[in-house]
Amino acid sequence: MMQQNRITVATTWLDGCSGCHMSLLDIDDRLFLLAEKVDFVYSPLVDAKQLPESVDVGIIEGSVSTDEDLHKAIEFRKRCKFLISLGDCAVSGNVPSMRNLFKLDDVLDRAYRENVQVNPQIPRDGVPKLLEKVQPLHGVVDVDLFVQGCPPSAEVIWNVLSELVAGRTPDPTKLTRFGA
Amino acid sequence: MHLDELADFAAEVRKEQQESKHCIRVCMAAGCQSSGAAAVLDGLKGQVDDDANVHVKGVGCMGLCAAGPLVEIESLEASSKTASSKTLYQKVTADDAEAIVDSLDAEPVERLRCSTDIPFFAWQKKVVLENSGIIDPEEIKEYIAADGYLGLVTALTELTPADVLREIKASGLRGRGGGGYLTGLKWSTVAKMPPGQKYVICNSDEGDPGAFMDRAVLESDPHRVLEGMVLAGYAVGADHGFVYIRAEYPLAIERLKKAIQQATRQGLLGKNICETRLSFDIEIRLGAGAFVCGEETALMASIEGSRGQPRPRPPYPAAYGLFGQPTLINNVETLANVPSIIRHGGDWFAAMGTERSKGTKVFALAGRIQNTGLIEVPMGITLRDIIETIGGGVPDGKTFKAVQTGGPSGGCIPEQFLDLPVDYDTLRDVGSIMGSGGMIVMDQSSSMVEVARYFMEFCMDESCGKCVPCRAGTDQMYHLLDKIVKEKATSRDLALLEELCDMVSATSLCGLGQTAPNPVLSTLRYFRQEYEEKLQDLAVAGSGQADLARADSSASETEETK
Amino acid sequence: MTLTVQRPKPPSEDKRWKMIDVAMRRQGYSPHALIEVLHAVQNAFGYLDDDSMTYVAESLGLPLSKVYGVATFYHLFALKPQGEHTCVVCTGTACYIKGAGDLVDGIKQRFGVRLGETTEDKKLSILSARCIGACSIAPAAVIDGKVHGHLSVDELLARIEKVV
Amino acid sequence: MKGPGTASSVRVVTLKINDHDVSARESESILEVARENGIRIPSLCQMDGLSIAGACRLCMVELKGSSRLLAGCATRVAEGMEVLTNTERLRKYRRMIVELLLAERNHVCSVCVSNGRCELQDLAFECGVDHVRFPYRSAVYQVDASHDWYRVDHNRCVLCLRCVRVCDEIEGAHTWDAMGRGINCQVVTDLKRPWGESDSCTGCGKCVQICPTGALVKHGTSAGEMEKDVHFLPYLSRMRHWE
Repeated sequence: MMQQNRITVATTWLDGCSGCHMSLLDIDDRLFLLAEKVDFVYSPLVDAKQLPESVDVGIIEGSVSTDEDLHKAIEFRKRCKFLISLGDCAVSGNVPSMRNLFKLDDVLDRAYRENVQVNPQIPRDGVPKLLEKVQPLHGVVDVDLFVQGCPPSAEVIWNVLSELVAGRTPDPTKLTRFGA
Repeated sequence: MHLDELADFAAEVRKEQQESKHCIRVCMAAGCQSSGAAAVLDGLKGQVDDDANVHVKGVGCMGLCAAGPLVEIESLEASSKTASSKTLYQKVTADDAEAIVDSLDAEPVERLRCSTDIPFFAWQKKVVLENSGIIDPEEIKEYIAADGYLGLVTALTELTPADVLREIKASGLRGRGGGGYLTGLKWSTVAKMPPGQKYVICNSDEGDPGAFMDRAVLESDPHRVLEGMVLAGYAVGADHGFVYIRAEYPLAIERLKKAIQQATRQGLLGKNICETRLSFDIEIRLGAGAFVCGEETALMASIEGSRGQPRPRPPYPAAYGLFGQPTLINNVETLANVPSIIRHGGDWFAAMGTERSKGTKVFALAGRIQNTGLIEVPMGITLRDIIETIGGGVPDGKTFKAVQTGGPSGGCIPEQFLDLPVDYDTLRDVGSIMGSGGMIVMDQSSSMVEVARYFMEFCMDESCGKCVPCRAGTDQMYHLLDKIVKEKATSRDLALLEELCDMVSATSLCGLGQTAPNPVLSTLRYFRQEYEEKLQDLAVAGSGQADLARADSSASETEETK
Repeated sequence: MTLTVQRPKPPSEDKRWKMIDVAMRRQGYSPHALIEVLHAVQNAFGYLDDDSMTYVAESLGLPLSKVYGVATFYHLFALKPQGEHTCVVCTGTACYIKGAGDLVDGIKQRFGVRLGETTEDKKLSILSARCIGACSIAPAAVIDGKVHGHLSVDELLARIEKVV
Repeated sequence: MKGPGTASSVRVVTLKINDHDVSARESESILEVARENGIRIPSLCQMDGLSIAGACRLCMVELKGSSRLLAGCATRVAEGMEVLTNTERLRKYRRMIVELLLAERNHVCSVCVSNGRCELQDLAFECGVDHVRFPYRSAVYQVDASHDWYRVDHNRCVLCLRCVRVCDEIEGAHTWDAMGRGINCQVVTDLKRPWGESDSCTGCGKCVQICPTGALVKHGTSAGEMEKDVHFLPYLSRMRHWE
């Protein structure tokens, strides 16, 4: 599937709390081991700000809530050979999807008008447009691996990455669960 | 009433009937009533006035609903005291009353005539419907004059319960409610239960959309059903019966009530029937709009005053039924066959039909077919004979596409199988079921995906909500079908739909869920290209747009929709 | 020893409660008669409200939640008052094939109400039936208890307008 | 409960579960016998001490040589039965049932008071549900916090109706019942008035203890804090039904 030794990895966060990325950092000193095997070619955690044309593994945290999220998800799917849905927001919609119980306009009103004392207005310029409904990542693109957890523990993430590095397809279903 | 008393009574009524030379029968079934039969009946009564020679009466369903209101004239031949001639008039209005009455001793009114030589009438074989459209359903004496209750009184005086069972078994009768379970076997299971309180239930919760056979039988010949129930009670050792009937059938309820009163007054129902040791009461219980109550354990829960939710079987009702007692549940048409079987013998019945499906079957023809209405034909007749010959085919020059049988539990049968004989097993082999007998014909203008969605919506609305596969599965299947109809689905959605069909039918608690996928499966089997034509391309991995979010406004508050 | 059962008093002086009492007495106040009794309430009052459900529950010795569960399980029971007139559109298979959907749309356009709704002036309720067994004259509708068959949209609207 | 004098009338049968020979009393269900022998069959609506509902369909099992599945909780064992509890087909169906449940209401584990102590969550893990393929229905459900001690969150209800059964069969209050039908079913107290206003509720809390998810919980608990104890039930059930 991918070369035995070094693999390229791109990560991004959509609508989430970035906790899954923090969990990735929680693998601590094993990051050094990882650095020997993995090139992070694009990620909020690194300087590279251009998603390469082709990447071995894409990791997405967060749900698809805005048109920008949707665009990112599609770009990742196009360019990544193996796409991982990381964490409950990406896998199930989780907390961000709780707004699906309400009409989008009501949500915006609540956030930007009803509870605001100074200059209440709904931001329109320079911010991504919210989608009518929040979706899990696999609601908009095909996903190759699901890693549940809020957030998935560092151990699980380490397991997934080291399996990939070893050229195997990871199976985290016995290591993590929804809400973990 | 003894056997000879019954015979005397019947002879007396027949003599009385022959006193008037002409008998005018006006069909007062739902179809004809909605096209003005009541006014026709009044008009005819007004014209006839007090003429003792002419007897005008309202009767049950004559079958050819498409041509209603129907009026039949039976006149005694001048030459003979018994031979008679019949004339059928179609699309009669109140204004025609005068012409009809004037014509009684002269030539028939040609412009209104409906030939009775057409296959619609000629090809039928009537057992269950033998009195439909002939007798006045509100008069027990008319039923008795037509040999009604003869089977019961004969059984009570000359046969043992075991003899009755033997005849039913010999007849090979199978349940007409849909399942096709052997009636004799069901009866003997209940009969074998230790003596004690047992019940007989007549399932008149005809819920299949597109089926109205039971309604017609109850409205046209209610005593036949009562007689069948008492015979069942005698055979299995039950002394109490319930008719569970849909509240949507007010006329049938009224007629049943009247029939129960009359039969009780005549000593044919109640304590010590015909002065024998048999006592049998019948109570009516109304449904309240829940299709699932056609399922027997749900039906019993409903009679007990509870939510009509099924329970796991076994234990079967035969062992543990209504109020925990052994219970026999049969459908209206099944019970309506019983008096004829006892009167003529099981072998007589078994001589009709096919090897494994005996007797006749009543079908309701509806949809895109010329002769909509009610027919009774021998089992084994081909679908083509029913649809093209008897039913007159598809009207307006359109072409036949499929016939739906078995309602929400059945399937759509395409043209290529029209020459198959109609019986329980062949229909199952082609992915449908006999069901209770509704046949809805569809022409090219019907989209089969939409038909599948229609039935799935039905099942979703009628799911009782108890078991997960049916409650949540039908909801998901409906929305997947809706997505396909709206051309927003991909091949992945179709695959998911098929997986759900498999799971829901394998794991649901009762027949409703187990058969809910059938309309989808059968349309997929024969009209798969119609599904595939509506699918969106599975775009490059990247814009699959599976659309996994759904706003479900319908799901919020139940009582708001009430 | 005789047990005298204290039956609850009807919620109001309304004479229609007598009919409900008769229905319950006829069934010997058996809890199994719940559905029959709810039919009687609906026939008398047109719908079931909290007062009537409480009265029935107490009279038959049933838990309130059981009565509520039954009342909401069956489609024929209404928990809200219906309009002065009702039009039940049959949505059975035969009617569906022959255009019941068009009838529903036509009503929506003309009266602004969908299935299950009542017009604002409380004049007209539109209901649906799963099948009224009048398939041979599809599409059919029942207006104030009278069945009409072979309906076109215009015909149905004209018939409704006649009664409303 | 039968006394010791009737022991001789108990009939014992032998059968195979997953090719292991086991013996059982004839009155036992497949699920009971499997558990006695340490064979786990997933289930949700079944609970020792309550009547059988047969509603969740997770405990469906296969019989060798038959394509028809049987609910383990509602099917009695029989001599010579060959039961299979963990075939590929069963695993596939169980997974779908759990997916359907997760899509039906709004189960957001991470912010649930029962997170980590939830039977639905455990089932998802056990059945390998790593994501839900069905669209989430996202229907709006109410939270009723009017009771002095307890709270009901319909977003997390799986309609196992254990609460309805325990309230009726053990407590005898019958405060709970189910309303509506199909996908619109919901558990209700009395005439669907706020729980806190219920005259029939005794406040015993049995419903809360046996609720498998975070639908029925104690006030004052937040994410992951709600611990439940169902162990009282078989004992209570035995004591109440002692003849």
